[in-house]
Amino acid sequence: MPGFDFSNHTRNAALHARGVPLPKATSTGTTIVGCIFDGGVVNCEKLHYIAPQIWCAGAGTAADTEFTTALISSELELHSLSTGRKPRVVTCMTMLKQHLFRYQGHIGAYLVVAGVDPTGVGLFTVHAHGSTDKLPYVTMGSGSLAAMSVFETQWKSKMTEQEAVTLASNAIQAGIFNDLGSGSNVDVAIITKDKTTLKRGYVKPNERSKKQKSYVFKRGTTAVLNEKIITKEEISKYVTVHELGSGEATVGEKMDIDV
Amino acid sequence: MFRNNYDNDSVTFSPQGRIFQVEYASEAVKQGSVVVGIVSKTHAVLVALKRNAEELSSYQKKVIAIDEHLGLSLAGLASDARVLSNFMKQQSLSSRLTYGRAIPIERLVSAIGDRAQTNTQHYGKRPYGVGLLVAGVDETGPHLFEFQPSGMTQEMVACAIGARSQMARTYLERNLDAFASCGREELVKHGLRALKESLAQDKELTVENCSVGVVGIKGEGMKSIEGFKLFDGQEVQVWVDMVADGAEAEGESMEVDA
Amino acid sequence: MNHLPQAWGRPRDDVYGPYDSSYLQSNQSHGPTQHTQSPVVTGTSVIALKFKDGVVIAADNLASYGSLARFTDVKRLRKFAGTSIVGFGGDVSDMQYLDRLLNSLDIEEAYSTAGHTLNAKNLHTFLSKVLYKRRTDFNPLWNQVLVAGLDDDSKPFLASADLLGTTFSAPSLATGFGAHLAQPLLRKVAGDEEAAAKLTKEQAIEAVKESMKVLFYRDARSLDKYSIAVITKDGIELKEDEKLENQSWAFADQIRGYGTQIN
Amino acid sequence: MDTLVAQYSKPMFEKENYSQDDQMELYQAAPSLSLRFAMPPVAQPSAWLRAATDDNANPNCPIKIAHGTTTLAFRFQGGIIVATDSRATAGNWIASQTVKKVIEINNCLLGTMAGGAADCQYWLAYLGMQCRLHELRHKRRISVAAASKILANLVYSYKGMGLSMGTMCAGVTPSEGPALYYIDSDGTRLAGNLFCVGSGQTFAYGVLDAEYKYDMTEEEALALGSRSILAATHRDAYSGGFINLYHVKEDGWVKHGFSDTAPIFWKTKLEKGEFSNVTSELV
Amino acid sequence: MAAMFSQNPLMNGPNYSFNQAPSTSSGGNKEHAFYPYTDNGGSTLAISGSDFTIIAGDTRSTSGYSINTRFQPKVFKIGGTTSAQDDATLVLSVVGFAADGEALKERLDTIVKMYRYQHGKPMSVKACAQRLSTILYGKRFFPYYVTAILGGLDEEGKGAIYSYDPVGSYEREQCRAAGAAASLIMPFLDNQVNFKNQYMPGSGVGHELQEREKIPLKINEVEDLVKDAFDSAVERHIEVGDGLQMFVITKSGIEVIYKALKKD
Repeated sequence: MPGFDFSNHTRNAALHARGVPLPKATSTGTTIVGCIFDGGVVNCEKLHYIAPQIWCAGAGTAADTEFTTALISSELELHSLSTGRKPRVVTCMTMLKQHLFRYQGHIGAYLVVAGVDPTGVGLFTVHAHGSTDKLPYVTMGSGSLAAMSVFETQWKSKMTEQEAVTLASNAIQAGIFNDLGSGSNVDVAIITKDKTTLKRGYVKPNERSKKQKSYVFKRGTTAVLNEKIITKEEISKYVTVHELGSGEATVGEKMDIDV
Repeated sequence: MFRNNYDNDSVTFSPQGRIFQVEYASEAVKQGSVVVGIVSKTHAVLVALKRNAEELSSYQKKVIAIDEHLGLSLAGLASDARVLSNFMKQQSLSSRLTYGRAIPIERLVSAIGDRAQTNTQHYGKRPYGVGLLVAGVDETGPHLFEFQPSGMTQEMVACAIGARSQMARTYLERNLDAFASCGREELVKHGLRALKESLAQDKELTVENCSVGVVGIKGEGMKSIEGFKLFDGQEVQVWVDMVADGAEAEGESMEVDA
Repeated sequence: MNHLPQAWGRPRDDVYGPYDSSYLQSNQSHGPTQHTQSPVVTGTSVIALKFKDGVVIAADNLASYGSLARFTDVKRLRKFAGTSIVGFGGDVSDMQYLDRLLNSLDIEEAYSTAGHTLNAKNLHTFLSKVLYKRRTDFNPLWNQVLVAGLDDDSKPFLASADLLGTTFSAPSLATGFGAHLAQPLLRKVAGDEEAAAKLTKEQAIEAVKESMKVLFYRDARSLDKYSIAVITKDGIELKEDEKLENQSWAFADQIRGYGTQIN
Repeated sequence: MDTLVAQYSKPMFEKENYSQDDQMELYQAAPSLSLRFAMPPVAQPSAWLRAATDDNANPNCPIKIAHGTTTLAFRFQGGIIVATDSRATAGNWIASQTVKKVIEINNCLLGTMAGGAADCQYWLAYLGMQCRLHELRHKRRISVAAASKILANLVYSYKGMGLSMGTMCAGVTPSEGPALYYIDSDGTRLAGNLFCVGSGQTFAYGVLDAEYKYDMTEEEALALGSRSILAATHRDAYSGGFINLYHVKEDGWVKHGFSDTAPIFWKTKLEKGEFSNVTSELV
Repeated sequence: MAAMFSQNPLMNGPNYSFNQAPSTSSGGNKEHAFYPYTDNGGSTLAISGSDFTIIAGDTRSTSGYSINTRFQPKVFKIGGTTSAQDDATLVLSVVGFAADGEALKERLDTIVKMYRYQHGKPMSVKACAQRLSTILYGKRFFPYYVTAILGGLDEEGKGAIYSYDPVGSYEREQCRAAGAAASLIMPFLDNQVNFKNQYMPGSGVGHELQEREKIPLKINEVEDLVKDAFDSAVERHIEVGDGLQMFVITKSGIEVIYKALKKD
């Protein structure tokens, strides 16, 4: 694995000791939850792909969750290819905790790992320091307490898929409305042994209201000191210009998304 | 010129058990122009006769609003009344600040009573030379209190203090039974009539010389009160007209009809 | 005063001494202190919910000494004048001091004039003034209190005041851990005043009991013995020895370990 | 014995509420003249205050006090020119671009504001009051020397408590002629021909010292004041907004506008060819 | 994590210059006192017009990542004769530490009431503004942790707004945003109320281009502007939301408008 570059560490530590504030990384104030139902598991919010049947919800330092899950996803894929078996959720969980433990919490990834593998359904939480937990319903992030209160009052064993999705979505909404770090929409991943379904914007309780006024400025409102026009012909001296069809929007990566 | 040896200060009793300084202070109240207060089940009103020191001067201030739910009228030394009313304002604000509550009328009146009493028991102090009628509403409804320089305070159904107030009191005593069930307008009219009784022969009630203060409740609880409002000048025209000599006869005949 | 351009007008270290940020991150005591600068024996959450005729309020009966469940029969709901309930979270000694203060206030009120009572709103105003004055004197009473009762118009009243003198009011309130765990549940039942005005007493009690259960599941400083009070126009029903019922530990036997363990 | 009795005969919870006197003090309609300030009840109030308000030592300090920045004043044959910028900053936040940093103490005396905006506003208003009292007591205008000394003595008595102000008092009196004093919260009080005060002072001095002559005409003097402030607003991030320009004469001061720096800057650049480092050419 | 949201991102600008690095004291016996402040979040906003003033505030009260309540007013009528403040003419908004705000509001209210009692007339905004300044400065060494805005109509009937720093420096302004989202709203107001950076298209070339004429906004335009400002602030600041209270002060009195904001 490509390691971290620590060359600025001593300098930064010295600066910090003199009181210079260190730059802050973007952290995701978040509510993430997972919940097992009969035959599968539901996972909500900030979802990262690990394997087709294993997904991670991440809270904490945004970049850390992103890179950690990508790294483990890749390693798990290699592991799966070398063993010739489908990846196991426990394997994913173990790799994550071992990775995170090595960095003693400096990688600020707080994860909910959920998936289905040939041994059955797996649902874990992994903390940044490397500890893990296993429960039929779990929550993480700044809204975890709000979400947990919903699970603690409404969870029951042997739920149907729909019941589990509704419950998880209610738990997320408790986070959205009661925790300031969480907000906007509910995303859901439903993992069964046959299929993983992603529902982005499963519930959208917080649509932005329409503006009262129009803020269109007349052309020429902004003062201009100087003007220089670069024509398409000129710019093609330096780069290749492709015309895009005007009607079609640019197509990005495609995902399996149910709406 | 000394009337006796026992009135040099307010801490010495006379052999008869009197404190002359306090009694003299009560005389100061009787020098003030008359003020009348009446209370019904829903309202308390204060009616005052204002004097002007001379033709060229303005009229006195006889009725003072203290807080939303209470006000007072005074007879006697106006400057002493101002000290007391400032203290009352302070107390009522303090109650609102500490408890978010309009101060109960009785509590406020006993506070000034206590204050006045200390003046009668400390050497070198002078009793307040003013009598007050305090009208207000609180949780327990409308109230009228009388305050005297001695520190005496008592709740009244109707009261009149000041110069020639005996006539007003006689009127009030005669009509005592009517007050409890009176509406706002009726009560003001009774007050003005009582005031009229006390007028000197050549005087009339005019918009210049009378002030009216009204406070009352509209329904249950402290939220729905009719706050203490002072009426002066043109605002009292209607009432003054109603109790004017000519109108009164008509009014009474109407009453007979009904 | 510093005259260097980049720090112009700011205090100079050689006059004022070095900048000492420790003043900013306190609420934890180090070294000798004069007053209650941090709580010692503490009570955890108090939760309360308005309904159409009144307020339900509850708190468990535990006083903790750090992580030690020290006293298991401490009543943290207190009646005032037979019309209001004050629920105390935070330091227990300060709670008892406030209790004595309220006693004296109650007696004073009862002595001076009959017919005048302090309702819950008046009581809350009073308590918040005391708490704010104490914080201004840097001698805080280490509590967050909920005051439940009726206001001037005999409508349900519920408000909070804390050691800094911060006050606020809502259809449902919870102190301490309850603000995180119970409040989401209570807000679901009564998100705004309109919703609270439609709740029946039974629904409100049910919601509060359910929240107490969740707090017992998830708050390490909580207990399954609690007090609950219902305040309405007709008075206060205060029960001080309630026990949590119908706890669900159904999933417990399914769990094996915390990671790879199976059976 | 008496103290013992007093101690136990006092109502037990008396101290939980403000006393009648305290309440009077807090809620009186007219502010008290007694200069009583609430202090944090800690051993070192100034250190405590600094912890909460020093936005330079701690950019995350909770209470950000508005600070004012470049001000200048100079004497010349025709009186005194007073000029300031108009920016107030709270930390890195520009709290206002329209601050009036020339404080009109009375119709012949001006004060300037640099440092804590509130400190300057309050104490210069207080000085205005003292000046008026002087007039009433002595039936003549106070000298600038005396006025500035009142202020200097006053702030000196608060030394070490955290006041922050650098101010100039400018006025013309028959006895003194044009008089200019610099006073700061350390207690310094200096008479002089020319002062620049604030974070942009160095930039203003640069222009002012280079061009200053006592025998300038009024027009030249006004232009120099304005140009010096312009230089400071251009190079000091904590200065900017508008140029506030005053001319103090024996019969009182005259205001010469509150003008936006942006057009003045471009005018100066384009018409006089100054600021040639700034270019609008696209590369 | 919490620190990131507790301050205006824009206010934590670059501070890496070496000679600015502050020294921090270490060691020694320190008196660790109790910290008497907290920040309850929220934002306020005021705009004045030719014959009206609007002061608005959101109604969320926060502590850390929790919402204390979704309805706590930050804007108050001041100095009426009744407890309901029916006849008030002044409006004060406070944002920052709510308990200090409450104390400040009550103090000013009482003072204005006393003024009315003593002088028999309501206090003018100008007088009240100066008095508020001295109140705040009275706590110069132990400040009220609040940003206050005072509004009303001046002697000529024009809208008047006075904005304050925590220790009482003040200024009359056209518009002002304060509190958590001040740095988000204020630039918007500069552009939309004072027409900063707006020029009249075609009025000239280069430096000849004329600035857009500053026409006072109409009352309904300002109401819309306030709502849009808060809707946007809610999108980008977690401590702002739930409800919007708008006090519209005209010569016929003070109208209070309540509008919902997002609750997430």
